[in-house]
Amino acid sequence: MLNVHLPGLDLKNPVMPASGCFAFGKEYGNLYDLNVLGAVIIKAATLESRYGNPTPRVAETPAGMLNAIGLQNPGVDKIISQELPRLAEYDVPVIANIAGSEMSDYVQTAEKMSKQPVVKALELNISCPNVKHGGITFGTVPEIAAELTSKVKAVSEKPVYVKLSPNVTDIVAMAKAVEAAGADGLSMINTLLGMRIDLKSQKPVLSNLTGGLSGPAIKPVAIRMIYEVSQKVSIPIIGMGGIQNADDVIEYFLAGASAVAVGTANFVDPFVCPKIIKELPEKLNGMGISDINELVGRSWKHA
Amino acid sequence: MLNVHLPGLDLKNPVMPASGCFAFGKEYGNLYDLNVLGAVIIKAATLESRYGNPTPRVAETPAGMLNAIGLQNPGVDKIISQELPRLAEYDVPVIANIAGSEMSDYVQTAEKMSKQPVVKALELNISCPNVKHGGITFGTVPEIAAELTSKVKAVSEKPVYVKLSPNVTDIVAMAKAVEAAGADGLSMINTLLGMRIDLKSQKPVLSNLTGGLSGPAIKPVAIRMIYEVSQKVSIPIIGMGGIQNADDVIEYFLAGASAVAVGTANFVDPFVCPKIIKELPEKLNGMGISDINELVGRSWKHA
Amino acid sequence: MRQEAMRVLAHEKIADAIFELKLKGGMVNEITEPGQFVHIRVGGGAQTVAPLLRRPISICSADPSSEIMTLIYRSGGLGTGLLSQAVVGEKVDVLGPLGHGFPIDAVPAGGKALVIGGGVGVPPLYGLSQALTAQGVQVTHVLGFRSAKDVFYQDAFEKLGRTIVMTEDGTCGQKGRVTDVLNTVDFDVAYSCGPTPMLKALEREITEKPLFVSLEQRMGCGIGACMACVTHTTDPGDSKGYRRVCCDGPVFKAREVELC
Amino acid sequence: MRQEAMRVLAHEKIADAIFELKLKGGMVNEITEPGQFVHIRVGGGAQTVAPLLRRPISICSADPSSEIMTLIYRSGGLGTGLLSQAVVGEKVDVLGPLGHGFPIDAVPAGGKALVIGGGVGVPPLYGLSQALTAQGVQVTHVLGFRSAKDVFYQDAFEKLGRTIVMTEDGTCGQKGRVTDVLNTVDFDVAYSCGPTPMLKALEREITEKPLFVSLEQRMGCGIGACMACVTHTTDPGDSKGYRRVCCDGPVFKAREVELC
Ligand SMILES: Cc1cc2nc3c(=O)[nH]c(=O)nc-3n(C[C@H](O)[C@H](O)[C@H](O)COP(=O)(O)OP(=O)(O)OC[C@H]3O[C@@H](n4cnc5c(N)ncnc54)[C@H](O)[C@@H]3O)c2cc1C
Ligand SMILES: Cc1cc2nc3c(=O)[nH]c(=O)nc-3n(C[C@H](O)[C@H](O)[C@H](O)COP(=O)(O)OP(=O)(O)OC[C@H]3O[C@@H](n4cnc5c(N)ncnc54)[C@H](O)[C@@H]3O)c2cc1C
Ligand SMILES: Cc1cc2nc3c(=O)[nH]c(=O)nc-3n(C[C@H](O)[C@H](O)[C@H](O)COP(=O)(O)O)c2cc1C
Ligand SMILES: Cc1cc2nc3c(=O)[nH]c(=O)nc-3n(C[C@H](O)[C@H](O)[C@H](O)COP(=O)(O)O)c2cc1C
Ligand code: FES
Ligand code: FES
Repeated sequence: MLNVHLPGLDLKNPVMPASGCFAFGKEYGNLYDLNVLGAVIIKAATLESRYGNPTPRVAETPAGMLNAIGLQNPGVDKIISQELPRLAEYDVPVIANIAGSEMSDYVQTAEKMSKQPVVKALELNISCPNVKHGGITFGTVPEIAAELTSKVKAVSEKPVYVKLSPNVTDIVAMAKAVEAAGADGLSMINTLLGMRIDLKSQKPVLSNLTGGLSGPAIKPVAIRMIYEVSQKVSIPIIGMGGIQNADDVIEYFLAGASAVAVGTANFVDPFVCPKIIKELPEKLNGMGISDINELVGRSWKHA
Repeated sequence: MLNVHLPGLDLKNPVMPASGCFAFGKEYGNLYDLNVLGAVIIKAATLESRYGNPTPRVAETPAGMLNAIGLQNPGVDKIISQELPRLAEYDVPVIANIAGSEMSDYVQTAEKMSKQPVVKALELNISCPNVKHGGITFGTVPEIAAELTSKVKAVSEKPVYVKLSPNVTDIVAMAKAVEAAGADGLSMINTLLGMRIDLKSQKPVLSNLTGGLSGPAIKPVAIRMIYEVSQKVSIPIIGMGGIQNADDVIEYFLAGASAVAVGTANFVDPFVCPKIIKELPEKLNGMGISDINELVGRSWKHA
Repeated sequence: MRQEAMRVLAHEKIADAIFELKLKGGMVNEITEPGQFVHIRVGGGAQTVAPLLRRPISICSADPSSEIMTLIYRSGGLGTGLLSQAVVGEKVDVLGPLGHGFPIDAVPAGGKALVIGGGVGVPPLYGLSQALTAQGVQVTHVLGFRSAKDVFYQDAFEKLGRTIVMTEDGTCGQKGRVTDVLNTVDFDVAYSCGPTPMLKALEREITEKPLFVSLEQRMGCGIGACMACVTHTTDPGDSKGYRRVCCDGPVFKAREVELC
Repeated sequence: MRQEAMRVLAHEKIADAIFELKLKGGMVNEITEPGQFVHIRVGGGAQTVAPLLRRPISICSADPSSEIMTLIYRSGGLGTGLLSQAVVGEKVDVLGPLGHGFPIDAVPAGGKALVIGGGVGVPPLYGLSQALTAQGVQVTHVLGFRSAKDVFYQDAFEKLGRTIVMTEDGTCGQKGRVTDVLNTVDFDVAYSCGPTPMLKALEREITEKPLFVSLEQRMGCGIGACMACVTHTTDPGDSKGYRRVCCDGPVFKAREVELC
């Protein structure tokens, strides 16, 4: 009922933690058995280790949060040697999120990651708003996103999902550009660029000034973009943005997503992923649905 | 302490209801004396009367709402003959929001409106996401926005504020384009494009499918854009998006706004505008501020 | 119209997911017609952002002498779910009374009224029937529900006049729909509130005598300013071409506006 | 570590905007060290979206036999403001115990500890002092507050050992800062929790003897996964170069990490 098949990914269910909100699974793995998850999307890997931005790195907003972690990670080699072996003990596909400042960073990181047996797909993060060079520009210019996609595709042994930024005028153009360049799937959406100013200090709360807005606040934007893009591309979409419960998952499927990722909600409720996975069959039964794949794009297919 | 002077606008305080959330002031005028307001931004006027979109036209979202009213209005002539005389009885400047499908609609509507003595400024709505032709495209292509701005400027007897859409990759480019074309000020932001899908009908809740997201959810996006734009233009900004209380107003000023508009919050609390205006002096005193204009852009001026 | 922090005097579940809420406050003195509604902010507090919008709920009945009004609502979504947790003594943020209700003087002196309700459309009809009977009008009620577990206020309506309860599954009263029994009732004026398909059927069936219908529509402001709640007039010559459910309605003459 | 709906046993205002909250639940049995903290979801309910994030609050003291823990917090912003409205009997969504606390065995047998707190940094020091005195350690407390109205738990600390209260305006205890009296106290190990400037001053002053400091940092997950709460290590040769306040801390050896 919950099985989903996407390029490179045979998922027992379509629910996975979103990149950056689950590190490399160790902490949540102490709380519950990760085998219940459809997949795990690990924190962005860069070629070299990164400390990220100075703190404060997070701020709360109405129904959302801002983050400017800045892609802190130990670098691709350490992730491969220190983090992946632990994940390999689970029967859960790993999706490796890849980031960089230069095209060559992305390409080298992708090449290394894609060789790891536990890594079943790459998620190309062309949309992180919190790195100063590269990053965001890759995600806002269709031609550059396409070029990066084809370069990564050329070296990757695994399917490549491109994670789109919502901070663009025309999300469909971005999606079509990376599809044409060979992307096997899309992840939508990364965070919206936002800011909060502290009234006492009279300065932005985040030391990075701006941050990425996530959480329930952005769900309507994500749903709209997935609705638009899913009608114009033929590759599957992993949907994300503000998912908190099984109803939200169903809304994403109706919009056109074929799987979902849960980010911020893990911080609110560390058991949210297993809870959603448990709730889903009951919800689907209530709707008279025997296979969740039937829901994909229903909001426009029967329009 | 609260007086603010902007092109065409001598405001006793910087708080005004946002366009489309206050109609032409009649309903709220039954609840309180509109003379307490800094100004009134009236509902979008188009050349001809418009019924707008089919219902449902609104949907609730986490910390926000979607609307797809579709610029319902009786047309500029009727607004002038039936609505403005009532507003002229107040000692409150009126800002007339102007929309259209073609450039010529905008120009003719703007010309008529700008001749009305009670209208002290125009707000050019190049950003309404709910009209099928025109509207949104004007607001996403800098060259078109600039062309429209200069055409309207050429006929307008009053200062022209251009209301920007947040649904763009580069808000600074939009702002600079309309500034160069002669805009006297900016209004930021209009709504983010969003969607909500109803789980029962499995269709978008709004009959127009997508709608404009407003309310507290979008405040971080608005603050970020005003922070960015205010550093790059020398015309004033009327800030809006999710303002609910005096603290929010101060946050907008710190970001770079010189006045603010309150939209959705009027529906939540019909007395919100007078409440904010009453709260502001106390808040400013608490901050040791004797003139609210001192706060404009402080978050980046002293960075 | 005012915004008031009204006190919860009583709050009780009276049917499956149906709650009866009694609120006390000066606003009750401003109610002029049965069928008006209030707009409730759930969760309260200046910081509430979810649910953000107010919820429209009809006034079921009101007693100015004690300043108490009764609301009956179905708890389903986010707002009504939270509202159902309000405890006695708590304050609820209410905007009202709003809109135009049922014209009770449409019935000739000594005349007969037919009151037709469906589901959570039933509540405002109780206050209507109270007002009609107080004027000496003889009222017959036809109330439709899905099933026995959904039925409420049957006794209360019976005290006011003949009351025919219909359920879709026949578990209470007669099996069938409200429209099935209309021809058994003699009346001068009909009033109705309930789901749109029911109102549509009534507009088709009751064409010889006056019929008033109360509409539901998604609302923003609730006071006429946002244009969220409009519906087309049926008369193409109408100067405005539309009505706002919140302030021109929610009660309209049958066939005056398109049922939404 | 577990997530538990803990019951409010008592909730009291004990100083200006300062609340003492007693919670009951099995989680209390998992607390291993004074100085650990819990992460509280305010407002509760699956639908809560504001405040969205949990709030970290130190465990002030805990009694496994009765399964009761005490928290003391300042009500200021959205989350703590709502929390302050929780009534006895209500359930609160708590994640914990989290992090590493103060190492009480750092004090030699029969030794002397100096415990230095500032403002809402004081609460975890109470549980610390209880644990130290239970081991036979002689504890001196130096507690700094802004003004008399902000002082809490003075009597409770006095029962455990010598207690010097400092206020900035001199309205209670001595006028001045905690650092003003450090040289009057004899100790083997110092422990501290309070505002960053205070901790920085202590790290400058207490260099000869062991000092442990508890840090505050804005948090996302509270369990080590989101990297919101990191701070640099001072040792440039450290293999990671950073520590997470939520799980590597919040208590660190003085000068091990940069104070944020
Ligand atoms: C004039 C009027 C009178 C009403 N009187 C009653 C009554 O007496 N008793 C009763 O049980 N219900 C009544 N309703 C319907 C009631 O307003 C909705 O059931 C309620 O708003 C749903 O809110 P929720 O929090 O449960 O749902 P949610 O799903 O959380 O609501 C989301 C949004 O949709 C709106 N919405 C959802 N359903 C409806 C609806 N049917 N009509 C209008 N808006 C809706 C909500 O107001 C909210 O803005 C009335 C509606 C109107 C317009
Ligand atoms: C390990 C640890 C232990 C703490 N123990 C206590 C305690 O025992 N008693 C007490 O009164 N306070 C304690 N604090 C501080 C407490 O977490 C904040 O005062 C609280 O989160 C503020 O929430 P709010 O809803 O009042 O403010 P809001 O302004 O609504 O908070 C907005 C966001 O900023 C965060 N935030 C604001 N101030 C702080 C802060 N000082 N530290 C961390 N995050 C902050 C909030 O958690 C929230 O995510 C502790 C903090 C940490 C990190
Ligand atoms: C703290 C935090 C860190 C994140 N780090 C990454 C990252 O490393 N790579 C990435 O592609 N997305 C990252 N994201 C974005 C999320 O994966 C996700 O796209 C976004 O938060 C929207 O989902 P949500 O609303 O469920 O959180 C991060 C988000 C948060 C909140
Ligand atoms: C119901 C509704 C109708 C609106 N109509 C208009 C309009 O006619 N013209 C316009 O420029 N903006 C319109 N807006 C946008 C608001 O003026 C404002 O820019 C936006 O809602 C953000 O502010 P808020 O979050 O305070 O509502 C409308 C918004 C809403 C919610
Ligand atoms: S709800 Fe706003 S006009 Fe009716
Ligand atoms: S709060 Fe998430 S790592 Fe510390």
